[in-house]
Amino acid sequence: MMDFNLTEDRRMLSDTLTRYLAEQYQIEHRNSVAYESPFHDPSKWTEMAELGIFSALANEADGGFGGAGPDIAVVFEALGNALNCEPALPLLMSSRLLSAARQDQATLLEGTAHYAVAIAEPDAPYDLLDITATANDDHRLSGRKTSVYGGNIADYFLVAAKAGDCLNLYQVQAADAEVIPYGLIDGGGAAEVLFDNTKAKLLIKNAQSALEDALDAGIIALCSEAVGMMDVTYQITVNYLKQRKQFGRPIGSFQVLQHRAVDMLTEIEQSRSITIKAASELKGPNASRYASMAKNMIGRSARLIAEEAIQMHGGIAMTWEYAISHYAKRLIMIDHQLGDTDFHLNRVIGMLNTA
Amino acid sequence: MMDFNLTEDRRMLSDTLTRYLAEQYQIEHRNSVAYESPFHDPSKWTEMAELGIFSALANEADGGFGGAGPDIAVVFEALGNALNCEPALPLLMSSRLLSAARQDQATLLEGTAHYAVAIAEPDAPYDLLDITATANDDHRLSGRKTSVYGGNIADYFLVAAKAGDCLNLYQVQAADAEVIPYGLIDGGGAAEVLFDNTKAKLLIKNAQSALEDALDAGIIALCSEAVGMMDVTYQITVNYLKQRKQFGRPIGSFQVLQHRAVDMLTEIEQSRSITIKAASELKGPNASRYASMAKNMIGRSARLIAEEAIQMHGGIAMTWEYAISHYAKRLIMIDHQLGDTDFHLNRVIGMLNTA
Amino acid sequence: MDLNYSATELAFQSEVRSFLADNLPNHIASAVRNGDGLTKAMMDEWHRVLNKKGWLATTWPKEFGGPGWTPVQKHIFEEENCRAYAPRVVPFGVNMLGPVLHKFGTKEQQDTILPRILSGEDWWCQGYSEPGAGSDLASLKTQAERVGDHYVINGQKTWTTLGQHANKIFCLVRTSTEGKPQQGISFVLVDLDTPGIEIRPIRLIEGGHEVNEVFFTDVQVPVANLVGEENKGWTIAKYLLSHERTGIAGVGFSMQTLEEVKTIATKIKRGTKRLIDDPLFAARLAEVEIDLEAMKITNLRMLFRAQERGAPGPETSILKIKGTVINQELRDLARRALGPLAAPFPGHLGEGNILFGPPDTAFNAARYFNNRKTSIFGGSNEIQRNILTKTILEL
Amino acid sequence: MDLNYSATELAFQSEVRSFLADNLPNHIASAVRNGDGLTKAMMDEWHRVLNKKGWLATTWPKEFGGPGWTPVQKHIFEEENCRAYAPRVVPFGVNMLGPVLHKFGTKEQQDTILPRILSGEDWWCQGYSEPGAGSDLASLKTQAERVGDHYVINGQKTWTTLGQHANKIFCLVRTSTEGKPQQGISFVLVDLDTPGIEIRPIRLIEGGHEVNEVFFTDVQVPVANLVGEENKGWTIAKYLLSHERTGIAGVGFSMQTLEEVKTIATKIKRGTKRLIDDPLFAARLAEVEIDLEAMKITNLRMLFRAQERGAPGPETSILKIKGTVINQELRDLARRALGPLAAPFPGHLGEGNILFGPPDTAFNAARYFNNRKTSIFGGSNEIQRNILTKTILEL
Repeated sequence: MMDFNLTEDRRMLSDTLTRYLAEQYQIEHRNSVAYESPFHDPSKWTEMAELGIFSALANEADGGFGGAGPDIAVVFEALGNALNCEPALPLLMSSRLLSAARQDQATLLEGTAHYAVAIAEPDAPYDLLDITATANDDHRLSGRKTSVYGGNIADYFLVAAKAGDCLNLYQVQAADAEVIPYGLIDGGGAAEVLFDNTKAKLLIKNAQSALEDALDAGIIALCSEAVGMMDVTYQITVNYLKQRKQFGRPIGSFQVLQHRAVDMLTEIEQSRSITIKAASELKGPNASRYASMAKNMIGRSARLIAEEAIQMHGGIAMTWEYAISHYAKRLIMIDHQLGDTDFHLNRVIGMLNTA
Repeated sequence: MMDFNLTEDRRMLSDTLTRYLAEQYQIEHRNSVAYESPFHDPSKWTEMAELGIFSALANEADGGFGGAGPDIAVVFEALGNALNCEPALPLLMSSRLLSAARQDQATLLEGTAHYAVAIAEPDAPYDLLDITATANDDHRLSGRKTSVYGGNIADYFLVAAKAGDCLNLYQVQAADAEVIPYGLIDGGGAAEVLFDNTKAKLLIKNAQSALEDALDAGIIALCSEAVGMMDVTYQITVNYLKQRKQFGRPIGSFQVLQHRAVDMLTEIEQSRSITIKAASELKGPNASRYASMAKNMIGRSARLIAEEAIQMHGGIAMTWEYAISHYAKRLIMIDHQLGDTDFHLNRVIGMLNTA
Repeated sequence: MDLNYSATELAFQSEVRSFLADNLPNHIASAVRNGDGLTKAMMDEWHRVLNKKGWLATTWPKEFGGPGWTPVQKHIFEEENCRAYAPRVVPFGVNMLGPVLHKFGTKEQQDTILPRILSGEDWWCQGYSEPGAGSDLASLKTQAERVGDHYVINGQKTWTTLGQHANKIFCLVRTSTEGKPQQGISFVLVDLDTPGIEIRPIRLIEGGHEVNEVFFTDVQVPVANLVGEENKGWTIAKYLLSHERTGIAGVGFSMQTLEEVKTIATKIKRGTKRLIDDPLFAARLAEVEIDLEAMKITNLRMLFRAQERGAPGPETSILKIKGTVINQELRDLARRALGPLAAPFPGHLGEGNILFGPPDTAFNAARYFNNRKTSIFGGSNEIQRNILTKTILEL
Repeated sequence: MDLNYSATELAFQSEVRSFLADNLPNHIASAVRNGDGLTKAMMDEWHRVLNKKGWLATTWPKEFGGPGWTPVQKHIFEEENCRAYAPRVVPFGVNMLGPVLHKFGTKEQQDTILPRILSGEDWWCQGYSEPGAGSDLASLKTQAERVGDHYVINGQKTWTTLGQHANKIFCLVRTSTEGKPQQGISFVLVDLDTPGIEIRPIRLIEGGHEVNEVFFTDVQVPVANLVGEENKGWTIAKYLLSHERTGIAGVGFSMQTLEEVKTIATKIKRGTKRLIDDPLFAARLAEVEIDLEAMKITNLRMLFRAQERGAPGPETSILKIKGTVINQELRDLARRALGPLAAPFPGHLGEGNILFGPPDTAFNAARYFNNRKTSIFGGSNEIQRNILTKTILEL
């Protein structure tokens, strides 16, 4: 039966995480860790693992208690609300890949081992088909992976590379690769990872569909995070409209800003809808199509929300001190992760008549 | 020296035509002829020819006294202001083609013979390269031409058709072709023209560049017409905003409508600019590039102006009785003539790096 | 969270689907599909078919003869109707006056009027808007002066949809000029045969006739035709506006239009290439398709919320705004896909008996123009934004 | 109608072009190109080069040492500067205070202050905005109380661009609270070394430092530092706003950005395909390029009109609105073209000495964020629309 309410379990999960972040990980703390190495807070990471947040991202067979689309959505929406910069996305995607590889992931979900997923390359930013990193017959890897999120603190890399025509998944110990860590303009850390005849372990032969599942799940996470961020950005903006006075009246009394705020609300509702849809389709035959739809729409709406929030605030939102500037950066830069607006529009076009 | 004023000659031409249309061809008269066969007013057509309006579209060598881009712009902007439905576009394009073919065009400019240009086909609506109408060795034509503007009253058709790989221009007597006349949703007349081994006269062998010039000139005419229509549409809308009251105040006092009116004004100014540019480049090496830029922008702005004018008026602009509805129809349907927004955007993309 | 229909709902969906397959006449579905406008005869015919099945008055409570459906059932019914290209039921009697009489009518009004709505004996139309009172309905001026046991009505109504087919009209009229403008308005029922009424057609932008002006000159209406209390008509008007808003997103219509655009773009060629393979056209289409996919869920979420709360909230204005934008964008694509083939005036077609575009597309440009009304009528999108500003943003 | 430069103008263009080729230092042009921000030393250096040539104070009348250029010459000069990636002259002394002193300053103020602006001895900054007075400048609260032959200033200014490099500030202060808010404002010159002034940096969204807060606590300023009449500062503020608006469309900057996007999109690959060959990206780029081509002409038309009338009209607000939209759109394309390569925080780059994207692109995301200011500062685009509403639409 059609039901848009969260299940009791998920509501509790959401409440737990939201409460934890509100008490322990407010925006000031976030900003104090997000832009300096290691670009997150290791002790809070451990606490979040202990709360079971990460276990909610994996299914029971793999030691978790969730792992379905709506579980992912609930966790990442709460993280987005708080603009959290912990590397939960690489954890989620690693979990999906380790599940597919039937590897134990206890240390991952406990938060004691960091995994990062190395797919993108400078000339293959979004499309698996463009990957050129290679593995030889001895499973030694060569190539460069770019923007490996969480790569700055990873113990292991899960690497997509080609052995002949076959796209496989390998595991590499971080110590064996050349890792160039850096911080991101929207907070959090990443790395360039270079392989030069680097030894690796083959995890999955012909990993195309496992990688697609990890990407679909990652996209749902990003879209949910964006919805969480858009909600907060919108609320702060509307509150500002009520309080800020110009020309002797609250700027929220200007009809132009009112209607633009309504348009923000509309796009947020639409973004929430398509994300719900994509989450419900994860693992199904149309998972990638709906994931692409969601990521395309988020690309458009996140930009609208970020730019309008700044414009309607005026100068104050251009400052580092004001939370909106950080939400806006993350909302914009999410388009650079796991495929941008146009990439996903092209994917939807490719699937235009197949659905 | 940079100068955006009209020359004295062109100002007089513009004044003459504007005055004539204001006195002799007001919107009520236009609407009474535009939607019933022959979809224009033959006696006014003759008067306009006598005023020398059409001679301004040809150069001196061909019996006119104009024919440059800005001449075309001046005439069609005035026609657009008045939403005139006389077949001046086919006349202009025919004149360009007859000039290229070194044919006498006295009867054309005098308004005594009607020519129509038959280029588009059902599967080749915009691109010369797609044309499939054929001519055999005896210059007999076969094929179907669609949306031949002014074709309903034409004495002659100037037809683009292929002889082998070569795109030629032919002249056909209307009586020799099958002509299916009809009126257009935005007023004025056209025809489907069918050729079946129809006898024709070869005017230009390898007519690609002559056809491109005729199309470029036609595009400048359409863009100028659109600018003229947008000006009037905008003025009527702003006046309505001042007069119409809702909730006890003029609707023009609502900031949302004010800002949207400003955006209309901005796009009209931009459209005027790109049309001036295209007109000044006609016959030059970049003529087609700037014509395409202008037609693309007009496609976007004309839709914005038409839709916003209707929306800001409300129901009244949805009625046949109110002039805006007719301006809006023509503004929208101009996108269906000589290449639409996307067609011309694609052409600009094709020339992206060549300019 | 579960986006799927229950087994019962799925069974209902099948039932509706086979009913439509068996009972929707082809000539009617085809008129809906090609946009050529339905005749009065077709509308009457479909009205009778639905009434016979008991599925005409889907918004009516069971005690008045409604089927007693849940909001989800109503949604499924609408969805299936759109899928089958069934006509929309003419709403003025069944979906507007009906619910008003249920709530505000006297027993006698209910007993005499409701059956005639169901049977189709009466065709009602709506007299709300006036030339000077569109979005600002409360400023209406049509006057009803009480003289004995009659009101004498003078004034003018406009935008009266399908009034040319109607024999009855319900009107908002001014019975008092005291207090706020909203306070002196009454809701009365008028027989269109009453002397002093003149109906004049309004020709619309695309040339069609679907709305009218209605002029009242000393029209005598029995006081018994008042619905609810005198001077309390505004309450009824507001009730009607908020009462029945499922379907306001027009998701079904947009799905029809999306299919239409895909069909056209597959058939129309630019040279040897199908239009749908043009990257720019495909991108525009895919973007609206994504918006529509989202709107399906937004629509269901609002429906679900309405079901939980028992009434739709002001968020339904979002459905109106975005729903019309999506449909208008699709209508734009349908028109532009046809290129020059969209140019003929439909009234002039057929003269040479030649097919101008793919089948069922002759009215595409006309439909684009006609469809601009959807963001104006029923509370313009600007009014909807004002409503959201007050109710949700609280600005 | 003639869109071409005259022979004289073309000769001038060549002169400017070769001057720039010979005198613009590479390290400065390259800092402009890659968006890494100019150092104070670079700005000073370029200031001196221009002043030596007599081309620093292009907006000044000849009698004050300006070159006496026509509007078209000024336009050509700006165009060529952009083409060569010359820095924009820091405007506060040369292009803002200078013209104010020409019109409102005493002979003594002109004689002492103007030469020090040209020489670069004084670096002026602007004290207009306050935390509570942004777009609504007239509501400013910083107070200047007259005590003997001094004003005592208390209050706070904000958004003071490059104030960290300045030794002087011109301020709008409140000298009276009577009458309309505009009436009690005065324009005063303040030495930043005066006791009681504190400058604090504001860190911007992308991490950079270009604006400041300036706090005034019992700051004593000689009455001789008043420009114009007391309580008539609003006239000066308005004069400044309307005085010099060529270049407001930012056409030159947008042309730089367009070239940048084309370069990136040619170098960046998606698989084996260049990004510029992706139809959707190319379409977005072409659309902005068309808008920019139109803006070039719109800009010239307004310039021509200003030249004919002797002053720019309110239509220049169109240049501000559309000019910033175009440039922001191009900055968006530059950023998104880089894909994941745009993600690093520029401050963290170079740690591993690896090139992240094509040359000169490291700051692309930062520039996109920083550039959002252009539609806010200098009269937000909303304020510009309000101005056009009043002046052109007369609504």
